[in-house]
Amino acid sequence: MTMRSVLLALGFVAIVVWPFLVDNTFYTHIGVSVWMFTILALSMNLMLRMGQLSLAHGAIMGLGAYTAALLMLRLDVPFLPAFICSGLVGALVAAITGPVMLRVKGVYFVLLTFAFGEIIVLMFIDWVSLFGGHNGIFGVPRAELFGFVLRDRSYSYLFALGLAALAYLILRWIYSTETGAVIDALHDDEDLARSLGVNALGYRIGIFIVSGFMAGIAGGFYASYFTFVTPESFTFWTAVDALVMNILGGIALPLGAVIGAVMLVPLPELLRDSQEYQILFYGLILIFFLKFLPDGVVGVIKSLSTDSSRSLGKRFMKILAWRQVK
Amino acid sequence: MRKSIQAGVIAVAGLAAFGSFQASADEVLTIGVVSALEGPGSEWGRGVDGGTRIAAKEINEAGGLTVNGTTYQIRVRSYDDGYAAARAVAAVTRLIEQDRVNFVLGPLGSGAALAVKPMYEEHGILALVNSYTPETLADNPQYTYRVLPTTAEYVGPIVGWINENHPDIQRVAIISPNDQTGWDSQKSQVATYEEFGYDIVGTELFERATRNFQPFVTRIMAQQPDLIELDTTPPGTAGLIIRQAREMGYQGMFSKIGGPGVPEIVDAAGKEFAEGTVVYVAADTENPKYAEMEEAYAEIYPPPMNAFNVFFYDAAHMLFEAMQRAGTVEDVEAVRAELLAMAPYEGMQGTLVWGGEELYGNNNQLQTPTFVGLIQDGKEVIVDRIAVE
Amino acid sequence: MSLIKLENLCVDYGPISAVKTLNAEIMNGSITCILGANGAGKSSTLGCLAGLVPVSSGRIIYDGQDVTSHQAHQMVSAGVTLAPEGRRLFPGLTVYENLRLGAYTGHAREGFQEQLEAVFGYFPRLRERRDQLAGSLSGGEQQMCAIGRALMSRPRVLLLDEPSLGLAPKIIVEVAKIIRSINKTGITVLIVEQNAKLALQLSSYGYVLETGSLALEGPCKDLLHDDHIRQAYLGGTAA
Amino acid sequence: MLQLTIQIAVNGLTFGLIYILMALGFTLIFGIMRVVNFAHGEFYMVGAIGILLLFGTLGFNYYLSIVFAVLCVGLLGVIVERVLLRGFVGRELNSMIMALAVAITLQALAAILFGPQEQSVARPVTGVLQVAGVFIPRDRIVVGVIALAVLIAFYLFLRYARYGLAMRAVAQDPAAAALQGIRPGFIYSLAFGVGSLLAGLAGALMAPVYTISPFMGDVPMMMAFIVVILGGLGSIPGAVVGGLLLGFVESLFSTFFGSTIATMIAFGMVVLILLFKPSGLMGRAQ
Repeated sequence: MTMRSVLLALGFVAIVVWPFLVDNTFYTHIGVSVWMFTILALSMNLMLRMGQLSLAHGAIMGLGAYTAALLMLRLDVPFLPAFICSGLVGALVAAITGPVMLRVKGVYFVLLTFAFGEIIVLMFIDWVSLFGGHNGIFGVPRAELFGFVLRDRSYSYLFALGLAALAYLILRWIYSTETGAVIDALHDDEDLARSLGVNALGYRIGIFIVSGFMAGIAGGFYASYFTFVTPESFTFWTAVDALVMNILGGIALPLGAVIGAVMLVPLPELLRDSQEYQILFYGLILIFFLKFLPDGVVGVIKSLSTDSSRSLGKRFMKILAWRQVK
Repeated sequence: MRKSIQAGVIAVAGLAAFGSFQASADEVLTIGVVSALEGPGSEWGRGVDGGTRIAAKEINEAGGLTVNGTTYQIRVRSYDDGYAAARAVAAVTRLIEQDRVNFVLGPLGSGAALAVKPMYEEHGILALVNSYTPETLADNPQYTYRVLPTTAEYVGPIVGWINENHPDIQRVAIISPNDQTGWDSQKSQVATYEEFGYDIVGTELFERATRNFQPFVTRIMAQQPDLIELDTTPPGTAGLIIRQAREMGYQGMFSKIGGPGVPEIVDAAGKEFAEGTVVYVAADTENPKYAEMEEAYAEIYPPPMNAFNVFFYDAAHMLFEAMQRAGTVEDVEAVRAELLAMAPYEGMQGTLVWGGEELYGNNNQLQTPTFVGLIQDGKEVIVDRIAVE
Repeated sequence: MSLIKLENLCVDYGPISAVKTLNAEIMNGSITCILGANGAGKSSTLGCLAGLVPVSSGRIIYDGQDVTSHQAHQMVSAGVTLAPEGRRLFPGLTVYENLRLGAYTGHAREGFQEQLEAVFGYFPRLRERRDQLAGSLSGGEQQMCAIGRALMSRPRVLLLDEPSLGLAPKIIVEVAKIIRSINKTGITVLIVEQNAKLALQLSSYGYVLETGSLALEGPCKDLLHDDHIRQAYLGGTAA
Repeated sequence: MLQLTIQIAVNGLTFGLIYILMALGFTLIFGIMRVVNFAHGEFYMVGAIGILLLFGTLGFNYYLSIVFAVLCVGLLGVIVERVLLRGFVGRELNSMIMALAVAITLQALAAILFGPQEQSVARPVTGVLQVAGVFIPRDRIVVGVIALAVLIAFYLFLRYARYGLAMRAVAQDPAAAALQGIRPGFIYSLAFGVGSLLAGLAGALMAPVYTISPFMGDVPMMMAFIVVILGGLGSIPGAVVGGLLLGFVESLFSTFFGSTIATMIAFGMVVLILLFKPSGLMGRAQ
């Protein structure tokens, strides 16, 4: 066992047990928010990895949240199926809109998803009988796993941590497969990827569906944890937050999304004492990071360890190798 | 060089994390404020904080709050909720868990109030909130009280005044912002105007960010109203609507029964156009106490002071007095009992009582005197004072 | 007398090196050509001279001065102008506007009208098409416009990247004739071509690049009769 | 009915001109730098605050205040471009977020310095022009005339001026532009400066017509966004066509159906355009 793996194991244990040692549910609440946003940030990482920034992810998370809330509250569906449905709705939206929207690229895709997301939020607001308007939906039941209600925040924390870890592992797995190599190639040079016979759109839709599922799950968690759902939590600013997490942490690795969430989510709490200056500080900190750490924290770590395994050439070789194996 | 800067940033961020959490000292009574202190909505949100802090400061400067022989310095912990529900939850969690407060003023905004109401009820936190939705007082809350009047409280007296003094008016159009506040308050407006026998010829909702009302006004004027009711439209925006309607040739009357802000209306509409508008007046600015408050406010936030400060100033004083009467700053039940028993209470501008039974099914609403105002020569003139029963 | 001297010029794109320790000299008032297959490093060399491609190591000496780190606008001001591969006209601007942009730098602006007449003299067709969008011109006309635009900067050195690419044989002859007459006015010409026969006939001295390295150099008369050149570049392709 | 139609058309034209001012700067910056300038609305706001300060508080002449405020906004734009955005040319994502960060910071700064509430300045021009039953407030006529004059000047600048030509060249092909001796860095600064100057002008013109607050830039920013997508990102004629189109659509639909429906229609048009002709009504396919 190396030093590194001992440290990693210790770090993991610390992350799991600290809410039970520190008797302050406020910290636990921040921890829950961190892992919830980690899921969204990871789902955004999938999109960014293939070079498609979606500003609709806040709205997709919202669809997940409203799905879980409505199923549990209006149809008395138990938590687990409702929770899974929130992910499925996210995936479904991606599956339906993906074939049309993913034909659009670059800035145009950003703007398209922006408009699409805003239309969904307008729908939450204006379809009052279903979505409850600006007030949203209150009194959503808490998560209940196999008869055990997660009333205590520490358990919600573990649940969120588990989901985030799962999402992280799924991303790691996807990136290590052929799909990962292909979406990297699509990002770098679509013409080349296509000339190798890659069905670009098919891969894009697939990734979008997975990403939509994860955003929906984040929403499902939101609904049961906060026990309410309001439209203002799911505007494009939520997608922007997820994006900023990725940029701060670094897009190159899924770990970047996690680091970004860990950095960004507690930031408003750290700045709370500065009262009316907190938004200003938030903006300045953002500018500072973008200016001096343009590749995020992961970029710094990478430049320190001088490991450039993701060089352009190597990735093309990787994809070529996959083709030949087939 | 670059790398050492980067390392430095991370270290500083880490230090900041530890520095900001501090324990409180002895003999200090901490109460919480959750409100919109920044961004849109903060012009009202700061009223919750300002009023509370002015009241606390007065007591502190007079030597502190003596409860059952112990003298406390009052410390107000104010957190911004950015007018958003999820952030209000974080702020209230912090007040309860971190600052261990038993009493909270705020939040502002319907979504935020509804989001934190279950937390107040569950943890037994006595909360004096600022929100327009009647849902706030639904389900008979035990710890949640509303300390400022909403449209539902004062629309009746003011429409009654219009009915008496402007008998020629028949057709009324009502304009409200398109959000929960606007929807809820428009409902009470419609009900009240109909009760007095008016024809409602149009009800309109607009997005809060709208500044261009020409198309909107064109449409309303096609209905030929005698009176345009501006409801809870923010005052500056209300002024814009008045001006744009007058410029498009509207000859009828305006009323704005909802929220304070005559100077902003006059600024945006222009003196001639604003003339004769009937307004709800939240605070009597002629009151000498009001000028004192404005001075105190200027030390906390840049002026102008919003009239909401007055309600939270009174509410905070009521709360502190209730603690003295109950002889405890810990026992929320005792303080709550005293708070309810205190009314009728002589507030800054008249008698305050608990009420609201017929609207909400409980008496968790603090009723305040209603002032009917008229804009004359660019100034607000109080033409009628209607005390609570 | 040499006007431009390349000393151990290297160009790298990340891990790939496009030009390896190239040494070359361009005589004042000459027409010099660089030959080579696709990807041999010809365009990168021209790009360096034009200040568009950063030099990884080595030096560029122009008129006795080190211009290795000069940027594109500085090279244009110094009198080195490139007519790039694929013309790179501004398709949404008119022919006149394209030519006007050619005379963007300080010294070229002063004699604008005079130079415009000179360009219209070389290419009468451009005068007819003066107010037409550059994107709507035929291939030959576009090439003329590109050369004309480069001339508008009143260069001492004209760099031409694949001027014959995609043109009909008849037009190629016409363009070649004009290049020669431009050279006669005292402008040094450096030409990069895949059409080796054309280049060798036009130039007095040639360099042959293969995968970034100098393979051969010499007077064009000699190169035309070199066996290797005949096989590799002139063999099947009779231009 | 005819009267109403004319009124709607006149309203549409007056909104359209302001939208065009906003959208032109936005599209210019995108066309040249490939930066989606999320801070564009904040430049509008700064222009309006300039009027609040110079004309409202200090009491300078209104037209002089416009000139001064607008030049300051242009300068601010140049500084923002030089210091914060220069490094991100070609990195669309990072530059977009940097622009967002600038927007957040400017908004917060304005709220701290001038308070979050809506404020008004006196109108330099008052009264209404009434022609055949159609009402046109005089201040809007002034706004319209100034906007139109600036648009024409801007057109002439782009069409005939040396730097205008250089801007168009950089937008079409930055590398080829560099080969003509154009310094792209200088053009970036110029484009960002001119773009923010136009936004600042829109803000300065609308300051006395509407109210002034730190958050006033959000809606015009959104409108610029919509206009630019309708017309085609980076397309100057597109900004003009898109601006007029949006002005008329908004005027028409909010007169008959209300502003929420008008907003939804605008977003709907954006989605349709992006799906079926992403290069916009006037844009070239890329």
